[in-house]
Amino acid sequence: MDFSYSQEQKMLRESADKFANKGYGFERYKSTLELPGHCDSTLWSQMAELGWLGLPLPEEAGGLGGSALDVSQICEPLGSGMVLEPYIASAVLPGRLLSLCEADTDLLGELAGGEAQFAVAWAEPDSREDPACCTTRAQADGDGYVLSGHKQCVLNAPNATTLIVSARTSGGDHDADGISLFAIDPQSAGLALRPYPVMGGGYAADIRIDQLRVGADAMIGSAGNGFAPLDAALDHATAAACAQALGAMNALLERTREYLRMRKQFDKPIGSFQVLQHRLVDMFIEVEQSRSMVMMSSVRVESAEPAVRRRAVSAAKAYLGQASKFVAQQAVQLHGGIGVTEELDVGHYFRQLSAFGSLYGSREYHLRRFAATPSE
Amino acid sequence: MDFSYSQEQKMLRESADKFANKGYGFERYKSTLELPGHCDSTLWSQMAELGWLGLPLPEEAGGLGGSALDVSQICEPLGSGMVLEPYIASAVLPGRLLSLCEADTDLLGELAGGEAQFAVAWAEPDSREDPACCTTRAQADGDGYVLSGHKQCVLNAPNATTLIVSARTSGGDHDADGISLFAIDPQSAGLALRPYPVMGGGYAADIRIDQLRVGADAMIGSAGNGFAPLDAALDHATAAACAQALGAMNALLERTREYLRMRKQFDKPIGSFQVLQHRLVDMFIEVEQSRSMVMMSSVRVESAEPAVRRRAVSAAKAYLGQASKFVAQQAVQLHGGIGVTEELDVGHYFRQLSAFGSLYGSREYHLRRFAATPSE
Amino acid sequence: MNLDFSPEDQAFRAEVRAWMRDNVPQQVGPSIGIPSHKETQFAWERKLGAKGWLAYTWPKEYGGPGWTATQQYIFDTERALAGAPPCGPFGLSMLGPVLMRYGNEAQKQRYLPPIARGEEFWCQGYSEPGAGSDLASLKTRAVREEDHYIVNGQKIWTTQAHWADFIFCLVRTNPDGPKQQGISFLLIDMATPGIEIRPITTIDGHHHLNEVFLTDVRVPVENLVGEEGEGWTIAKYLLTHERTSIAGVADSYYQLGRLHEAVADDPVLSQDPVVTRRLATLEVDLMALEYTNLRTLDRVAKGQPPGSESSGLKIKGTELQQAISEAQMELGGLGALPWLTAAEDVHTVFAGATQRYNFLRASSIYGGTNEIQKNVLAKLLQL
Amino acid sequence: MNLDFSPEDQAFRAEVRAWMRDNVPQQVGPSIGIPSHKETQFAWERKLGAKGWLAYTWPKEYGGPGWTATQQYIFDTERALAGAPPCGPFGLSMLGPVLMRYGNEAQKQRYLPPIARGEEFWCQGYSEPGAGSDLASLKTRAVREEDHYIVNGQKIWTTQAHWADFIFCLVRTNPDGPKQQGISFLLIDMATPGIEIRPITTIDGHHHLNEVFLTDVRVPVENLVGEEGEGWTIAKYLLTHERTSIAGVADSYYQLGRLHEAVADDPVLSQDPVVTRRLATLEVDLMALEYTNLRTLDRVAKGQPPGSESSGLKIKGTELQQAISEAQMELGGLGALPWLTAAEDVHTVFAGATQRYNFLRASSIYGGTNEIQKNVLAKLLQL
Repeated sequence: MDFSYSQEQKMLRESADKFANKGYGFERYKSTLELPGHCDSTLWSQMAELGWLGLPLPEEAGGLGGSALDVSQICEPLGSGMVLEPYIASAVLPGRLLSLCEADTDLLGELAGGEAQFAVAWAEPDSREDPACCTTRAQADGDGYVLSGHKQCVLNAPNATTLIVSARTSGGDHDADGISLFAIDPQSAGLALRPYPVMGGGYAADIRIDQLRVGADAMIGSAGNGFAPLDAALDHATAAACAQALGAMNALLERTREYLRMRKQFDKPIGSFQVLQHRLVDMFIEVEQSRSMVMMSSVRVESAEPAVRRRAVSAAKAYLGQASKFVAQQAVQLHGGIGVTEELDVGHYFRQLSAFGSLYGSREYHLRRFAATPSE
Repeated sequence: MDFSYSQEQKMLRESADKFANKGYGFERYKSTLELPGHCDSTLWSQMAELGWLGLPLPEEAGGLGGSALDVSQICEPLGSGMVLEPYIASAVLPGRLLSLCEADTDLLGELAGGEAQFAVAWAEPDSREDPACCTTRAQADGDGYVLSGHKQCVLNAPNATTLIVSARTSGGDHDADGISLFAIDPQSAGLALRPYPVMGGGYAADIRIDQLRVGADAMIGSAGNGFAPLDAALDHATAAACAQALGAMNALLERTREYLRMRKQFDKPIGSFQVLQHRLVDMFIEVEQSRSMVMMSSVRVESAEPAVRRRAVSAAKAYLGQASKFVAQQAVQLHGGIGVTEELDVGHYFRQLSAFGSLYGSREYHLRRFAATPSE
Repeated sequence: MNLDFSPEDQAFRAEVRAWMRDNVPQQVGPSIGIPSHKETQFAWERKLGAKGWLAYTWPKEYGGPGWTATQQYIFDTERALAGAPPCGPFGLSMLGPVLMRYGNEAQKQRYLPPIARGEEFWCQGYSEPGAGSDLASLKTRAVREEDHYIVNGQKIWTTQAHWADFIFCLVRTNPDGPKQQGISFLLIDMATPGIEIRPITTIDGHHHLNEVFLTDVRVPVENLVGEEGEGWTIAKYLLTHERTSIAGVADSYYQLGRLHEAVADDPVLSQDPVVTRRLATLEVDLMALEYTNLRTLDRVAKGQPPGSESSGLKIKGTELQQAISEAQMELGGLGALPWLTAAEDVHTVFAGATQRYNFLRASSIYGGTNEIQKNVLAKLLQL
Repeated sequence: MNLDFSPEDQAFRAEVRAWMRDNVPQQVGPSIGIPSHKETQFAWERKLGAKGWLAYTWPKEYGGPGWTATQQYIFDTERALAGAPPCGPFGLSMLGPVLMRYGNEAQKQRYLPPIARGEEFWCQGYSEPGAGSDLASLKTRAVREEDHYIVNGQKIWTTQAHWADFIFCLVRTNPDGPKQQGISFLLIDMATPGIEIRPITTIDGHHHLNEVFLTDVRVPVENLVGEEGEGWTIAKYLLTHERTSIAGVADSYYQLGRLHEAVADDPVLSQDPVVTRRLATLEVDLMALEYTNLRTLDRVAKGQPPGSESSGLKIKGTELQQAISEAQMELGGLGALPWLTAAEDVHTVFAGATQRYNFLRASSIYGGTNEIQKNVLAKLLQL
């Protein structure tokens, strides 16, 4: 048993810390919110140069073969620096997914090099957060497929050069079997994107797919076997999102601590009031417990045993779903008036953590999945 | 709209206050715990003389025709004085039940006079708190019935001179229709009581009924129509139990407040610590909100509309189920070491409120019932 | 004890309900529960003013309908259940009562009628950057020069200052002595030279709040309310004045009702016992708050001061508003994530939920944080 | 990073697990999680002592097995999962470390071996009626008279004093100066004349606690540990010493596992999504605590001091113990209500739940209330 990080992991973290907290910062965050798609292409190229985009990809495909724990060392600083670039949606999730599908290396190379941006379209209005629920259909048609369906809240879709879409080639609406994955050009006829900004920053789109024709080469992996890699890749993305949320939680803890020490009311620092002291202690404990869950899920998500992976990731997301809300709410409350404005970064962290609660499976979804997955 | 109490109600309360807090008290409570069945016959006679036993009974039957609100004015002081006499189990519940069934006045007279003690056997190990779930069967046999089944946690059964037992004369195990009520001598052959003390005081018994023969005259009310009066009488008992719990909660609030003002640590009263101040404020608010729910349910339980009655009582019990646990836990916590002993009454109130949480339907049961009952 | 409204009050309720049904315009009903555009809000307030119902808590002599406390409560309940926003409280519930008690005849004549008609809009100048929970340490100075006060300083968290014609301000007229003393209550025309407004965007993404900078603002001495140095007394009067609708019960019933409907329409959520239980706990908590509120109303209606039961109304009321909006957001799932979407989407409960959730974080902060409220209660409990 | 125990540690775990399976007697496994009868507890401790595993945190030289921190953790985990009670901590985890660090050679020789064999049982004389959270204000006086101290005073909350052969006491040897000074650490034979024990029954209905009255109790000076006046330092050393099993993770897993089984056996509870969700939240919370605990263990195993992650272990650990027992009681429904029923019933989880629920209210009080723990943490956070 060993909870320490390797030298490489420490270096990754240092580099990401520098990128996020020195190079980025609140001003850059706000200016990025003014850009189309909330995306800053110079930063994306920088991430490619730093090797982060290729980090989750296997070495055979020109990646660095990084572990989920390696990735977490990037994501936590990105969270504490409120970096808006879609690292998880456009690199971690599609990177893991393509790797697990053993997709052709061209796509992976574009991902690692930063030339392409990706989005994975799996959620549907009635899927209730379960990737096995897929009503989008891909009908075999000649040497290709015709897709029809409706995808919801596809993160980064408005910026994507390639969409990866789950669609059913066989089976019933709720079957894990029969789901296939397709790489699709977002400009294709038959695709209608309704883009919108997401609470906390970043863009997503709802997508209507109407009689979209693709060739057989659009399929990633083998027909009907898309669920297993999708489920695993989503778990990787979820673990990474937890690491990112941890970064934001810790930033809020630090800012609130400083504020309690600095801000005076009734002629003394408000941090001298016992109720506020205990509140900060509660926040501190939640951050430490969340850190444990991030470590745990970042390691266990690599398990070859799907049940181990799922329980670990669901436990972490369920825990952080609650802890992050508590920490964010208390950070705002303890900052008082200034906490509910856009002037301070506190309110922006608050919104990002609120969104985190609903992305990659809510607490309720993950509690259900956790309970439904046998432990041994 | 008027939330004030009538002169009669104020007098009832005053008299009960005197009985409970002056005449009774912690010493009497402890000595009653030494008596068989936790029952003090002199106190029971006193309650009869004060007219309390007849209070819930109609005037035609020699009772006082008191309302549920009248009854609550007795129960709240009984709770604050931790009086162990089974007023609800042996007077309110059977009194309302017999009245609603228009049972013969002899039984009611015995109840009002204090000569008889009652117990209502309705819960079963698999009934999950729902009086409509009744697997105890009463088979018609000649001019009588033969009963078989298993009843659980029948409050006051070890002291009872008459048991009122729900048993099914028709219908399936979960049907509201088909339940009948029988008055049974606890000494009858075919009845086996396993008596035990209940957390917080008072006695109950699990009862096995094996081929128990009763005459047709044992039936109370008409065949198959027992559910409606049982459900209504249980709501009356539940509302009364809420009033009693409120008394205990308020007593704990008062004792904790006094303790915070008196007890010193680190050379000052512990009530000067802000965290403990806010905790007491939280307790105070819960007591006030619970008082509102007791008023509300004590009035609405009289509604002729079963849905109104059920929603009101379930809301009150669900609310107090949580509030009483919070108040009791915090009272113990704020008292520190002495709070977890039997030496102070605080710990005994704690146990009584813990038991209250599981009696007359848990919070979970009542939340389900509340949600399942349409509001208009 | 009787929990039902009298037949007269029930008839009154029917009348108000019918009027609301016919008169609340669709675009005013802000299903997201936060103030809408200035124009729609003002049009709605003037409509109420024309009916004589805007200053619904006021006596007839000042342009109110002269309703009983119970009628006021019923009116506000029906307003909320119809999905209409609360009216701006600054003229109505804050300045109005202050002028009626501390204002001179000229001030009453000048300022009260336009408020009641919805023609003049007020904002409140209390908080300052260094004086939040510790309001008494405010620094804005008013120095008398002949028949004017010259006001210099800065106010913050000034809700709708950018909509307002006037601001009522706490200012320091005497810098010596204990800080609660030397504070005065001034009425200031927002058009006076030297007033500058800087918007503050809140975490719901909207502009409700402002900073107000006052530089050599000349205020006629007749705009002083009460005596010089009486400002703290007046401010405290205000804080304890409004108790019968502070809990926001009806607004919470409205929001919970909308959530109930949205859940009932959803084939998955409506079948989930965990969701059913969550809604039930919220509704039960809301009932407890409602009946506690009614106990206070009953006392006020009888001319008694609010009892100790009223102490928790603001704390529990805001906690519940926050919990309901959190449930709306969470049950909305991915559907609640789009940010500041077009108006047509906002009218589904889930689409507006995130903004409501964000907006309502302020509810446990303004008007004295819930922590400050508990400090006050602890004193009442003699700790 | 590697979350798995080493192959050696896994082999060790298998060995302990097998031994526990064969050696935990049915009547010792106190499924209600509170200490059982003196005889069964002592027999169990002596059995462990004979195996050399009782003083499992001690080095070999004092009669312990000389295990690593990780082995100790594994042992305690397997003990708990086998349903066996923790061993009395007073000799083992409190006096033992104190004597090893502050005791002289004669004291070590005399007292440590019988503790390791389970032959002498200790209790702890810290708290006094006026000195609970504020321990330093204790009043029990020890006045030196030639080669004895004469001790007068009263101790309270003395767990299992009625089982103990000895008590280690904080006493005041110097009444002047700051209250933390002048406190000394004395070992007292419970058979000494002048010691009187009065039982205190706790709200679980059992007798664990006592008051201990000391009247002119003569204690040989060689029973002083460390120097006169060093008692406060020693007491603080003890409070910070034990961090790797303070959270009670394994005991909570055991209790939660029993609840899981009971629910699975119940046709109604096992089908109720609200119940399923409640168990899942408890298990997830327990995992967070477990991995936080393992982070501390990892540091200790590497010879580092526990990190900041360890601060919340006691607070969260006790809250979770209480939450699990509350779930046991509530899900038990009416079946959990019988009070102090016969032994044969206690071995179903629901029947013992109410006693456990009551017993565990003390867990957030003893050893420094959770409120005091948070005060300490606030200081660490430099508030």
